[in-house]
Amino acid sequence: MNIPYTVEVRPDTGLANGKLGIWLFLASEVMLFGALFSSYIILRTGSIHWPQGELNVWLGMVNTFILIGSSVTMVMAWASLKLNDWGKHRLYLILTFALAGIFLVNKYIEYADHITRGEYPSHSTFVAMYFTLTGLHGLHILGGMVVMAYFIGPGKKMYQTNREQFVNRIEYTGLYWHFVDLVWIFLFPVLYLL
Amino acid sequence: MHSEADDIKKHVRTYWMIGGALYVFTVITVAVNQIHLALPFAVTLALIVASMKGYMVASVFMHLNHEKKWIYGSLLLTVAFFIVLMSIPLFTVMDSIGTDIVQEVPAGSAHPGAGAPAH
Amino acid sequence: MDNVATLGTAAHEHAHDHAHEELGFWRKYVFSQDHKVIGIQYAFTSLLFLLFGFGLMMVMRYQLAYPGSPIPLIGNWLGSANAPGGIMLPEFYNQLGAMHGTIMVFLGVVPLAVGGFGNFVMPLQIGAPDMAFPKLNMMSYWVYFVGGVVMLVSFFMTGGAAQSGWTSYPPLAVISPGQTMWLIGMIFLITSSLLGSVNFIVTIVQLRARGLTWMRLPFFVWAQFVTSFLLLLAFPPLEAAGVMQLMDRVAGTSFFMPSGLVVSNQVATSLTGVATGAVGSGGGNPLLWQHLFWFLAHPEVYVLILPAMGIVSEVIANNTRKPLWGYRALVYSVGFLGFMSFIVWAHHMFMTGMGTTMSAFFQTTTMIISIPSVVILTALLLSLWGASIRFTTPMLFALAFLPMFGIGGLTGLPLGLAPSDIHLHDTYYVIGHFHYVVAPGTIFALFAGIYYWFPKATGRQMNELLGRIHFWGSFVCINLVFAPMLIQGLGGMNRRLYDGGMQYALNADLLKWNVVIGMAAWTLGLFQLPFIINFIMSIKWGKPVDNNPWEATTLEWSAPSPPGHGNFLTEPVVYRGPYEYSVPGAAQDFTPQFEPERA
Amino acid sequence: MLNYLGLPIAASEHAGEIDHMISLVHWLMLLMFVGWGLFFIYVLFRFRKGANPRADYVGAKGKLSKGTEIAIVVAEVVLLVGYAIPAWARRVQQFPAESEATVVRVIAEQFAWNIHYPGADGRFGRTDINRVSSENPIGLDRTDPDAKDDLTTINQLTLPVDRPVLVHLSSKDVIHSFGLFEMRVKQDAVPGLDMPVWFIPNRIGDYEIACSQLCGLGHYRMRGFINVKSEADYRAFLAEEAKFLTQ
Ligand code: HEA
Ligand code: HEA
Ligand code: CUA
Ligand SMILES: [Cu+2]
Repeated sequence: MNIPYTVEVRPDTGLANGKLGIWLFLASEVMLFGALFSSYIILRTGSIHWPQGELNVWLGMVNTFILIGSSVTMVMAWASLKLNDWGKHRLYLILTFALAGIFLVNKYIEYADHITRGEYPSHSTFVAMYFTLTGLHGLHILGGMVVMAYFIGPGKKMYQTNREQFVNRIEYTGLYWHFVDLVWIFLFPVLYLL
Repeated sequence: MHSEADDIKKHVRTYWMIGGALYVFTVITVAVNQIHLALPFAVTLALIVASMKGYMVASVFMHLNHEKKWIYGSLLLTVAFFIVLMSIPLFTVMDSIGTDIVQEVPAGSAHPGAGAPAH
Repeated sequence: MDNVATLGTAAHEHAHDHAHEELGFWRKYVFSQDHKVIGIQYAFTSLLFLLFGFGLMMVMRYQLAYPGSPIPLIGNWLGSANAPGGIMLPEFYNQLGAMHGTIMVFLGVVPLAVGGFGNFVMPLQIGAPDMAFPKLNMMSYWVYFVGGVVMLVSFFMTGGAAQSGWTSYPPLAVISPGQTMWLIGMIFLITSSLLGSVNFIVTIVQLRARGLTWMRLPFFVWAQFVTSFLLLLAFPPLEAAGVMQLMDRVAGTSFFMPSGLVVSNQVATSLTGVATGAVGSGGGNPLLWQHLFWFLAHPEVYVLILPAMGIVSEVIANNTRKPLWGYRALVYSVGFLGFMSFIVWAHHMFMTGMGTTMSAFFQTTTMIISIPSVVILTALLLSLWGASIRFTTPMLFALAFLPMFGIGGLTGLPLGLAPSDIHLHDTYYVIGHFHYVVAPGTIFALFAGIYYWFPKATGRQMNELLGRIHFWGSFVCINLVFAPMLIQGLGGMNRRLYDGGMQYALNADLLKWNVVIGMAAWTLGLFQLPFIINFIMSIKWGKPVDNNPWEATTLEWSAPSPPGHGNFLTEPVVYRGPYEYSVPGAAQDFTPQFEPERA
Repeated sequence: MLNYLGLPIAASEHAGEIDHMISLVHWLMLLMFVGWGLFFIYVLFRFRKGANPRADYVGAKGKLSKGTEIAIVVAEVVLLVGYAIPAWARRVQQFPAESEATVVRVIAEQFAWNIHYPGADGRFGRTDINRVSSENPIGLDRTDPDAKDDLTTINQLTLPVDRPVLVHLSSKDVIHSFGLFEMRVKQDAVPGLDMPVWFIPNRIGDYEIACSQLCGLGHYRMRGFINVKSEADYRAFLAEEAKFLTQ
């Protein structure tokens, strides 16, 4: 059976199902990270001493560059599809995937550094917040990578069978990916700089 | 259809430019951070810059500058409740009749608030 | 009117050209993607959980009625860690309490009202072939299932299930056994609800049939729509809080643990991370949890009631044989109710040390939110005026809902005013208040829904006589359970007391009610037997019915009973509002939404 | 007019106003319930199928519902502005001066109420969590000069009648709630915070402290006692307790 409006848009809303779905999902994500930011504020203002400059700003900055870069490649992966350039699309999508991987490697180096210094989450509320926020964000990166891996690998067949839906799916992946980037844009100053 | 391809081509240029702008803004925040400003000022500045970056990502990469009304509607609702959510810290501490008890520091830890070493 | 012509070009490929794609047993009944099967899966699972949660409560009520005496029948099975010699320990009582609350709310009522009824009825009512994302729908069910299993398994872990109340306030929750499983289970349940709510909203916005404009939506769909937004936006903060409490427990952080705690005369740099031996830093804020918890849990209580109101409206319209009074007012009221429910949460926290400004704010919003409820109830009552009321079993339950919700809602008012809440907070008055809304309120509405839509799901009708016995027995007993609680609360009896308040001289005169409540609760249990028998027997032996046994007007009744894969035989088109009963000049006393306009 | 609700006796000065409010709200509730209820029963009877075989498409007319809804709004506003908000403000803003009040600290723990009196000098001695032990549950530092004359009791809060009481409430471990039903007082004891609570007991007698927040397996038995005594008896009590100190 076919569900209407999976590919084409519904005339009165101007939307395909997936588009609205992904945005609603992102709305709930806003509230998820919002609650953590809110907790961050309250714990920080309530603390007697809040460490500053504990984290490696340069590593954080490099990771910011990487994520922003991956956002650009992601949107290009979609735009290339729109321009019917399959080769470029593959290139950009794989690039995005690779950048995400590098981000996680960096994150791993950072984590390992903290652990060897004995800075477990129990070390201080700041470190706890750091691990929780970046950990949750990292999981989102990982989730995004799984989805991209799918579209690089087994999912790519759909381009032949149902081109439009494939393009839509890449667009939704992109929306998710930009959101993950957007979260990092706030995490970076909040954790590394302030 | 032809116009869509043209549109996209135009957009592609914007995407690269926005990417560049995001890099520049990142460098600016980090640079500003190196000259240690007073905390309230630094926070304001960092949040303003981050919001601008966020705005660029959302409006251009996520196409929020031209979306359908259902998506705007949902996001508007989210923003409203997000604001409520962000006011929780205010609600928790601003109007409490309780006062913090500053505890004697237990042996072996530096600050009760944060930064106590593990052992 | 508006878009009848322009819409739905794609809704063309419908139903029955798929009869040949036969699915195997597993794909058809277990890992099904059909919203009807998923809805029934949800309904069965949640009914079992409801029964289980009620079972826990019947055991608890025995302990409260006869503190310290061995529990009959099952006492010896509970294990010596819980009930040595069949006599319940306080730890176990607290486990039962916390799990009763959790199971009833998160595993019973919400999955039944939203997962069950929402899934089964809503797509049919809007004329959709299925939910917008069938795979996601299947996933929500299975994630819910896993969450439920985690909760159940927690009873068998060392230390038992969670025992800090369904509210799980830290520091207690962080240092008590059982909580880790609770948190993991909750994360599953929340995830399931989030997936479900995305699906619901998209389905309602996108898959409405041709001609089904917003103001022609059955009220039930509106209720589900608002409910989904509540779930979507209120649950994530609790998920975040759950993750943080989990961190406090397993990674030794101190998000909710203040500095300088002393437990059993042991200074604790950290009480957390007992499992890992990690040491926390202190500096956390226990009230932060309460804010995040109630930020969800207040909207959650409207998640419990709105679908119930939706069901009641459908049943009332059908059995009064006339349109609902003030349909628009109803719609605006649920919308407003949903919106306001995000800004009243701290009325659960008046006693946590709130100043004037904040308490004034939350008292005011709480009073404001009571108004749309009054409007809804009034509209439903006025719908009865001029009716031709058929007292069918679903109608009996729906009618009983009105005064029962009335008592529950009205007792919310003294709780919402902070000074009177000083006396009533955390007493049985609160227990009485919310049970009146959720038990004879929501549960009755759910019963109404089961009797009402059973023919659609099975093609057979439930037995009326057994239904009536079930109704009258339940109605009398449930009032005998909850009305005394209001008396106990006013008299000053606290909730969550293992011995039912025996310690306190103040409660001496109130203890007799514990016995009354106990008796009533077990009798209430007995009166569920006719229902269970009726339910199971009718699946096979109920009276067979056709598409529209209730002579109803909404779209689900145009589909076969039970509807096949893809739901409708022909593309449903809607020509009018949802409750066109007794239209002057019409031949019958109902004019369905799907009946074409006569030229 | 109050007794119909079965409230416990009122033993503090502000109890009357709280009871008055509870009573008012319940009258409003009763009125609404009876009003709607009568209408409900009447309608069920009059419009049953047997009596009215054909329903009326239009149904109820008239503005009565709007009128009642407005009346309810007005009643709620009156309750809110006239009673609830000011009454709450008196509870949490107008604390008595420490000099005029009986000041005590109440420190909750699983599952007992520790009471700490400042003694004759009116000053609380220093406490230190590292000193906490079963003999010294609040960790009082007796070497502190202020602590010399401090009195501590467990589960026994003795107070003079007709004088404001100011309680500094705190908790050692988890959240408890300091519930004095006869005083119409309830306040959560949150670890890490010092919560001020005040009331004026105006009735000599023995009452109970009920822990009103789930605090663990012993929550149900976390009961304390308040003994409200005449001024003279209160002094005698203090003197009696002080004797134990010198021993
Ligand atoms: C479905 C669930 C549900 C619903 C709908 C409500 C509705 C309301 N609740 Fe309730 N509440 C709970 C579930 C619910 N509540 C739960 C679970 C708790 C306790 C949690 C815990 O601590 O464990 C709680 C606790 C609770 C508290 C905290 C008490 C305390 O801990 O001290 C407060 C305080 O303001 C409150 C207020 C209200 C108010 C003002 C409404 C209003 O929305 C009610 C408005 C309705 C009306 C005013 C009725 C109008 C009807 C009529 C007039 C018709 C009469 C009809 C006939 C006679 C036919 N509730
Ligand atoms: C939706 C929520 C819900 C529901 C429906 C109920 C239903 C009931 N509750 Fe519960 N309760 C809570 C939510 C709920 N409760 C919560 C949140 C708490 C607070 C916990 C805490 O302190 O942390 C609580 C606490 C609570 C207490 C206080 C315990 C204490 O403070 O120590 C009591 C005391 O009597 C109680 C009793 C009952 C009773 C007798 C019912 C009865 O009404 C039950 C009636 C049930 C049925 C009628 C179900 C019948 C189902 C079937 C018959 C299924 C049939 C199955 C098939 C056909 C397959 N509940
Ligand atoms: Cu202390 Cu309950
Ligand atoms: Cu509430």
